[in-house]
Amino acid sequence: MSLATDSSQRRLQLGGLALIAVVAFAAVVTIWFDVALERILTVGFVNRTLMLASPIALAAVGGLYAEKSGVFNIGLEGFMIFGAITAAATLSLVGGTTQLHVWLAIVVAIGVSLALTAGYAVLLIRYKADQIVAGLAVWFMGLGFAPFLASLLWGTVRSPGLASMNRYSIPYLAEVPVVGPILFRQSPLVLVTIVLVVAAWVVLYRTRYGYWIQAAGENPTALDTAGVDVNRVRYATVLFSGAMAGLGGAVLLAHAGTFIGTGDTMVDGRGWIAIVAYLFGNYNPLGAALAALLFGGLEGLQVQFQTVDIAVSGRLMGLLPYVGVIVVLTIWGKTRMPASVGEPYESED
Amino acid sequence: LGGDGGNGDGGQVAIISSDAGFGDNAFNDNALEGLEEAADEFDVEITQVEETETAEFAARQEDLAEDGSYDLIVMVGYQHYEGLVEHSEAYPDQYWMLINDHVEGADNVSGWIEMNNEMSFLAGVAAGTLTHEEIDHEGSATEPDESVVGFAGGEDIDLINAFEQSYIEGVEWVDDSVDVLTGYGGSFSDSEALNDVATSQFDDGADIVWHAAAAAGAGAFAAAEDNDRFAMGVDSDQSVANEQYADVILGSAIKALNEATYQVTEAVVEDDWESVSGEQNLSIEQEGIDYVVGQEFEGEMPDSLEGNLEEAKQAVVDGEVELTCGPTGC
Amino acid sequence: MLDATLYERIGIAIGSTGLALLIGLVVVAAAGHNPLLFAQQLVVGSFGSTGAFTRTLRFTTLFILAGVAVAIAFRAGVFNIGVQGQLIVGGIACVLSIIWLAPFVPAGAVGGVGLTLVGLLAAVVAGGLYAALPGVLKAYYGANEIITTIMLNFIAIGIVGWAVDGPLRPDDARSVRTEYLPEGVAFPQLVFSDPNFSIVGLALALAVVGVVAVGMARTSFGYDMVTSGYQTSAARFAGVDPQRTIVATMTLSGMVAGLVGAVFAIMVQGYFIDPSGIGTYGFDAIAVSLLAANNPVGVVPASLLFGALESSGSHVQIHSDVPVQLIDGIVGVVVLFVAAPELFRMIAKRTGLGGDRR
Amino acid sequence: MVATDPPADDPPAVRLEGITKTFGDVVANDDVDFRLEHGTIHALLGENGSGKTTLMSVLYGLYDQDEGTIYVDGEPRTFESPQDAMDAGIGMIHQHFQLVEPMTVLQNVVLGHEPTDGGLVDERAAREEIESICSRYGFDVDRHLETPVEELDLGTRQRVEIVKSLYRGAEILILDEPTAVLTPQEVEGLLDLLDDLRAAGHSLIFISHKLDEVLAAADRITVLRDGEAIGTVPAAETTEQELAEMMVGREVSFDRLARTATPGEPVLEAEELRVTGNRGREQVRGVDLTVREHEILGIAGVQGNGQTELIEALTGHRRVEEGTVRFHGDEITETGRRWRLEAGIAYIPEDRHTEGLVQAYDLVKNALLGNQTVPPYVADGWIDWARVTDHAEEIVEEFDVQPPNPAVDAASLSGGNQQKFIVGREIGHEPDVMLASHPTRGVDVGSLEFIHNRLIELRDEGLAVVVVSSKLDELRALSDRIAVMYEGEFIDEVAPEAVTDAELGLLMAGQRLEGEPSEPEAEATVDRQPGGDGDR
Ligand SMILES: Nc1ncnc2c1ncn2[C@@H]1O[C@H](COP(=O)(O)OP(=O)(O)OP(=O)(O)O)[C@@H](O)[C@H]1O
Ligand SMILES: Nc1ncnc2c1ncn2[C@@H]1O[C@H](COP(=O)(O)OP(=O)(O)OP(=O)(O)O)[C@@H](O)[C@H]1O
Ligand SMILES: [Mg+2]
Ligand SMILES: [Mg+2]
Repeated sequence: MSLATDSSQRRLQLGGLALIAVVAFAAVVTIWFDVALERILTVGFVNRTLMLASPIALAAVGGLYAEKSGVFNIGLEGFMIFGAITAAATLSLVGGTTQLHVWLAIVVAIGVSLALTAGYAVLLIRYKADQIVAGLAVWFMGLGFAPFLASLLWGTVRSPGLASMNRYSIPYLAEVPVVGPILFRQSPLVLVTIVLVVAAWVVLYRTRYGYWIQAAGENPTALDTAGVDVNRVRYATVLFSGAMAGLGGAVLLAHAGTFIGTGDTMVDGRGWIAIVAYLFGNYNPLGAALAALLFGGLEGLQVQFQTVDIAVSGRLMGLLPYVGVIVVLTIWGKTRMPASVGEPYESED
Repeated sequence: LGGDGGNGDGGQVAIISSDAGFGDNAFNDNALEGLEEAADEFDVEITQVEETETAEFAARQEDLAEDGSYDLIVMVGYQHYEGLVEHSEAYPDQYWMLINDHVEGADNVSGWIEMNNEMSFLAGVAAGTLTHEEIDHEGSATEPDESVVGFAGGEDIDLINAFEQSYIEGVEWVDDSVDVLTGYGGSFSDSEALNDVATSQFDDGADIVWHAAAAAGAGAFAAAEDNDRFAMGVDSDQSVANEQYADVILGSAIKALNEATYQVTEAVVEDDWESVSGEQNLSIEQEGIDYVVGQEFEGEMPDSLEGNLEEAKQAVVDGEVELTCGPTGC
Repeated sequence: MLDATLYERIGIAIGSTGLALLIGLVVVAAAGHNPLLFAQQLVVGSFGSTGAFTRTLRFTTLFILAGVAVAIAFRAGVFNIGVQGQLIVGGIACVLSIIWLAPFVPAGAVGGVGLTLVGLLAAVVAGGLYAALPGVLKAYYGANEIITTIMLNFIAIGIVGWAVDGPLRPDDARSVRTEYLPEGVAFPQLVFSDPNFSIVGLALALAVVGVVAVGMARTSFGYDMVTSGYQTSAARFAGVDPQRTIVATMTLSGMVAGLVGAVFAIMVQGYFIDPSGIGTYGFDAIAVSLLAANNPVGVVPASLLFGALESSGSHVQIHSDVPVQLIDGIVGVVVLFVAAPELFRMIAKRTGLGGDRR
Repeated sequence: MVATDPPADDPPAVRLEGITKTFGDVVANDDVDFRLEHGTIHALLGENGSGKTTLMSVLYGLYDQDEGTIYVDGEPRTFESPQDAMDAGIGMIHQHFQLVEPMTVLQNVVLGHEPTDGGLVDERAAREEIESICSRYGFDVDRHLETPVEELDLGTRQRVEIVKSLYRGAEILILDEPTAVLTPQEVEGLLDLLDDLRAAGHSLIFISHKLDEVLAAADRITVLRDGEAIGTVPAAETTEQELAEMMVGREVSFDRLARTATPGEPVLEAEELRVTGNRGREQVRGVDLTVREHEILGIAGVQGNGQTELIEALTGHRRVEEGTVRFHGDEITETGRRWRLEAGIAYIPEDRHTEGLVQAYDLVKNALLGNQTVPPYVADGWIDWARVTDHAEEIVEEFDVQPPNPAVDAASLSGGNQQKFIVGREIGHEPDVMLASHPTRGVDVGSLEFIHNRLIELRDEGLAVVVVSSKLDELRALSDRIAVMYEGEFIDEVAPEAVTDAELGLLMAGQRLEGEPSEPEAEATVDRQPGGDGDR
């Protein structure tokens, strides 16, 4: 069995190479500026990279499922915003301060995202809404309704400080150098992300549902004549994508502990990066997660550079990920989209 | 949003936010707080206008002035300056209060320049002092042997660069061997980004991180809590507004914006505009800038802090300390 | 979204706007406020006084231009989400070219008009070039333009923001801005006297609508472009170079977007500021264009609607307790409904409205 | 009608009774009766649009019939979906393969019926099952189980489709035009396979337009015309001529129009042309070609052997890698489509749906397609819509396009009418050369004759005409010369009168005719499959 096609394999390797390139870049810079490498590639850097990558990876895995099945969910950014505001609103309304409350808020965020996505999915699949336009609409709605709700709840577009997710720490193991703090003193949400990414890979490439998803996006008629309801598969993946994006937003909130609704909100473009991440990862969940890690790493690296006083203008450095996205798309632009993305499917009778 | 505070018998006051918007737990909220106190006291009705597009500031000023029902219009942030130059002249009978700048020759404007540089300097002095001290509070602790502190800014812009520079000068005034790590999250709203900046600095040995990132500053507090270190607040006593982080907020460098807005409202209500007309300063000298100890740390601070702060303030007042940067830029 | 007749489109536009507003009012009521009062404030805030009216027209002018920029691209099947970035680049180019040239031009009316024209031209060129980049990347490298244009928005805001706060900020500037445009660089006040709006700006926008509408319907270039949008393979068959058309389309779209920046700088602002503080005209224009079914003429009424909504925001803030962000949310709902014409066909069928349709 | 009540003791595998299916105004099937006996091969014949696919889709549960009943093994059945039909042991291999290209053969075969083990797909079980099916019928598909379908040639893909049906337990197999895309050799292999399946007790329905195949393979033949079942005959008791007349409903003449002039000056020439296909593979490998005035050059070949790329290189749609193209003696290799269009190189595209017409435009707007720079419709970039409208009306009238209303959208025309409109428009360019790709694909006989006559008229008016077609009878009817293309080369050129269909078929499969010196081309071996659909 091919775990994915050749090109996807190559993509995975590329992702790995890119990560190595980042590390190498860091090494070169440190030598250039005469900073000890260990001041840059710290355990904390790895941890933060994981934290930064998690919401992106979650949304990316959701988005790639939808697109694999033939529906381009360009509303990821919007659903992330809805996820974040829902989690914040839940925490605020139940007035919870414990970890259990944080988990509850995440679950509620997933639930609400599912409900919202259900409506969205009906528009896309049943009423054949233009996927790009509807996705943008979700973003607009997120940018409007999230701060609106915040204002209703808290009088301003920003929430007060809320409970946030703490790291778990496993005694003794956490003391092991390097690996300890990364694996055993970590946000449980990072772990959840890793588990979900791997599970998503297994489901997509090793289970019948995964076969159906791929077939729905490539040749829906083939799937239909094989006796599987194409639109049911698509409903499932779109719902999943909304839930994952909502979860991504909730994770962001749970780590931050405050909802902020000014400007592009606290989600701040992560949903867009998620789309790029799965394109770069060639629709492979592992690849997408690697790409998310790459973006997280780039951002983390830029912070490290500031800390050790290798500073160009922060504002310009902050643009690196965006430039990176364009470069990536230009070089690997001809990502092979599933053949039937964007086409509503109507079985013949 | 209208209708906060009193019922309006005492008059009406409008406030236009800075581009950070209300709810920043800092600048805007601080100004609003003074207004709300005055509103309660003098039966004034407040109208909040949140405007996050600087391009629309002038239009908002005009909308309010045109409306004609406001005894005072308060504007938060120097980005309002350009519009106000025009409108203070176009609406000579309207009283205006500008926070962060003043308009030359306009009697109807009460322009408050807050010495952000002095405030940042005090934050630096406090950080520079405390990094040498042993502080241990609910799991968080400093490392007195290592002397590293951090500065986490929001957007990397001229205004915040002035905060950074003055802070560094404050730290170095105490001890120029202290290392100051600096970084920017790139946004006043992305608290995760600021969290990363602060965490990176804690990783690199910082005991205390002071932030100048408005709403995103919460990320620095969260980082302090996660890393068992400390942070310091900005503009107002943030250990009050961010109660959940009170256990890591050693203190805050503050400017008495609330007092300023209170005072100007009072002057309007009492028909005493002259007392606030023209350029006003929120400075150490005028006791508009200070450093306050965090709620949970009252009485726990070493004496050196108080001593150094007093000395530093005196030095500023006496002109012994000359800061490189002005209040809004270098 | 393209396959609907004109009447159907108009019906859908009215239907989605109406339904979205209705939903907005329900939300207002659910939040415990008076929806009728809110509706009244929307109207008063946009048309209730001369000030409100010119404010509405100011937004309308900007939306028309930005909406046309979007419509050009969408009609040709290219998703230019980068109008915001292009207008920023156009705006700064306009301001810089005027400021740089001002010393060499005699002061006074003639010089002012000349500089204004130079500024408009610079904006058109800069906006066009900035849009051509994602066009080239799409046409020749297959890079998805939705993503690249969004990224280029962030980049434009970042770089121009950095420049305005740094190298371009004059020493005496109290806030983050460039130098002021010289006296005389402005659109004349012919009808209204509003420092931020001139009927000339609106006329310019309408002229652009006319040119684009005629160009699309009556020229072979327009035919090529629109045909590419409907069916690339057929356009290719008919001798149209699809790649070059993509680049041309993006460039044209960006040129109009650049014009938005110039009008903003000259008519509204008088200088240039940190672009993160400029309204999101480029994004709202997507909604405008979609509501107009990407028809340049339809952009005009759609812009009036969006201009009115935007304009009423400040009035709503001052006179109502309803958080103003609701308006942005309603705009999102409008777009969502516009995306799903089938929904309205269904509603029309169910309710027996709209008669028989294909 | 042959259909009689089935004997109670031996019900047929399938019996259709009174099937009627309409699409709007089109009656695709009109009260059709049909029976398939166990262990037999039953062919369905009929012109384009006579309702064959529709009837089979009803049987396969893709369409709901308006009226009529389906019996399987004597039991009345209703099929809501293909799943129901599959459960009843019916499998269908479509005209367009229903395969998921990037997925492997194994994944395609088991799709929808995956054996699972602990939630995961049990590949081992699947593989064993497929291998046992393959060995039972002598398929070679199991050699490719891990290969993505997109890397397979069309013949193998078809076998994958058959295995897929068998894997799903199909006893009754429907094959819709299975031979349309195969080389003659592959056709032979397929027919053998069908024999084996029949021998193993399967019952098969086999749709084809090729009378010889039908006669060779089928036990019984049913002919449809205009949605009605005209009759069923045993294959052993009929002839091609009889079948053709049943299909068309009148006598069929294979007469050619007499030519009125002899070939003149060369108009379009190509020399040592090399062209790359969409996926970077060289599809045209050194072709020399000359077409003269008063001449029709036919190009024969199995789909995917470079005909598409060759024509696109001549029209200016595709870049020429090497070699030259000359028009009236001047080199035009580097000119683009627009230049050649204006110079008088007209083109009837292979795909009328996506290339020849903008489906969402009305006929007026479609009349401008390709004329965007041509006076008098366009002057200085300005379109004169009045003239374009006149032009559209002319085409509609002259070419008898139905409905005769230029304001209707192209999408609402039937395939034949779309084609007539395109032919009319392209002729309207008053070209010097007409390149026609599959000019009558999917076109009904009436339109077909009309288009053929127009092409011959064009030739007689002095045009140089190139016709690419996979229909041998069409090529024989039109061409003055037939060039056979195989693996990107012209391997032979023959006179239409001088060869038989069988000989042409051999040529198309890459075999040279006896007595001819064969070029020493090591790689062009016979058992090599042609390169799939060409844009790999
Ligand atoms: N989905 C559909 N909607 C409307 N009309 C249809 C549809 N499918 C088929 N038709 C019409 O029904 C008739 C029969 O079509 P069908 O595809 O069954 O013909 P066919 O005999 O298979 O032709 P071919 O030889 O071209 O495959 C045609 O007139 C066709 O136009
Ligand atoms: N899904 C459909 N919905 C509506 N009408 C259809 C559909 N499919 C086919 N038709 C109509 O049926 C008629 C013929 O369709 P069909 O697909 O059989 O064309 P054709 O003549 O076989 O041409 P081609 O071989 O190019 O497909 C046309 O009028 C077409 O508009
Ligand atoms: Mg058929
Ligand atoms: Mg057909």
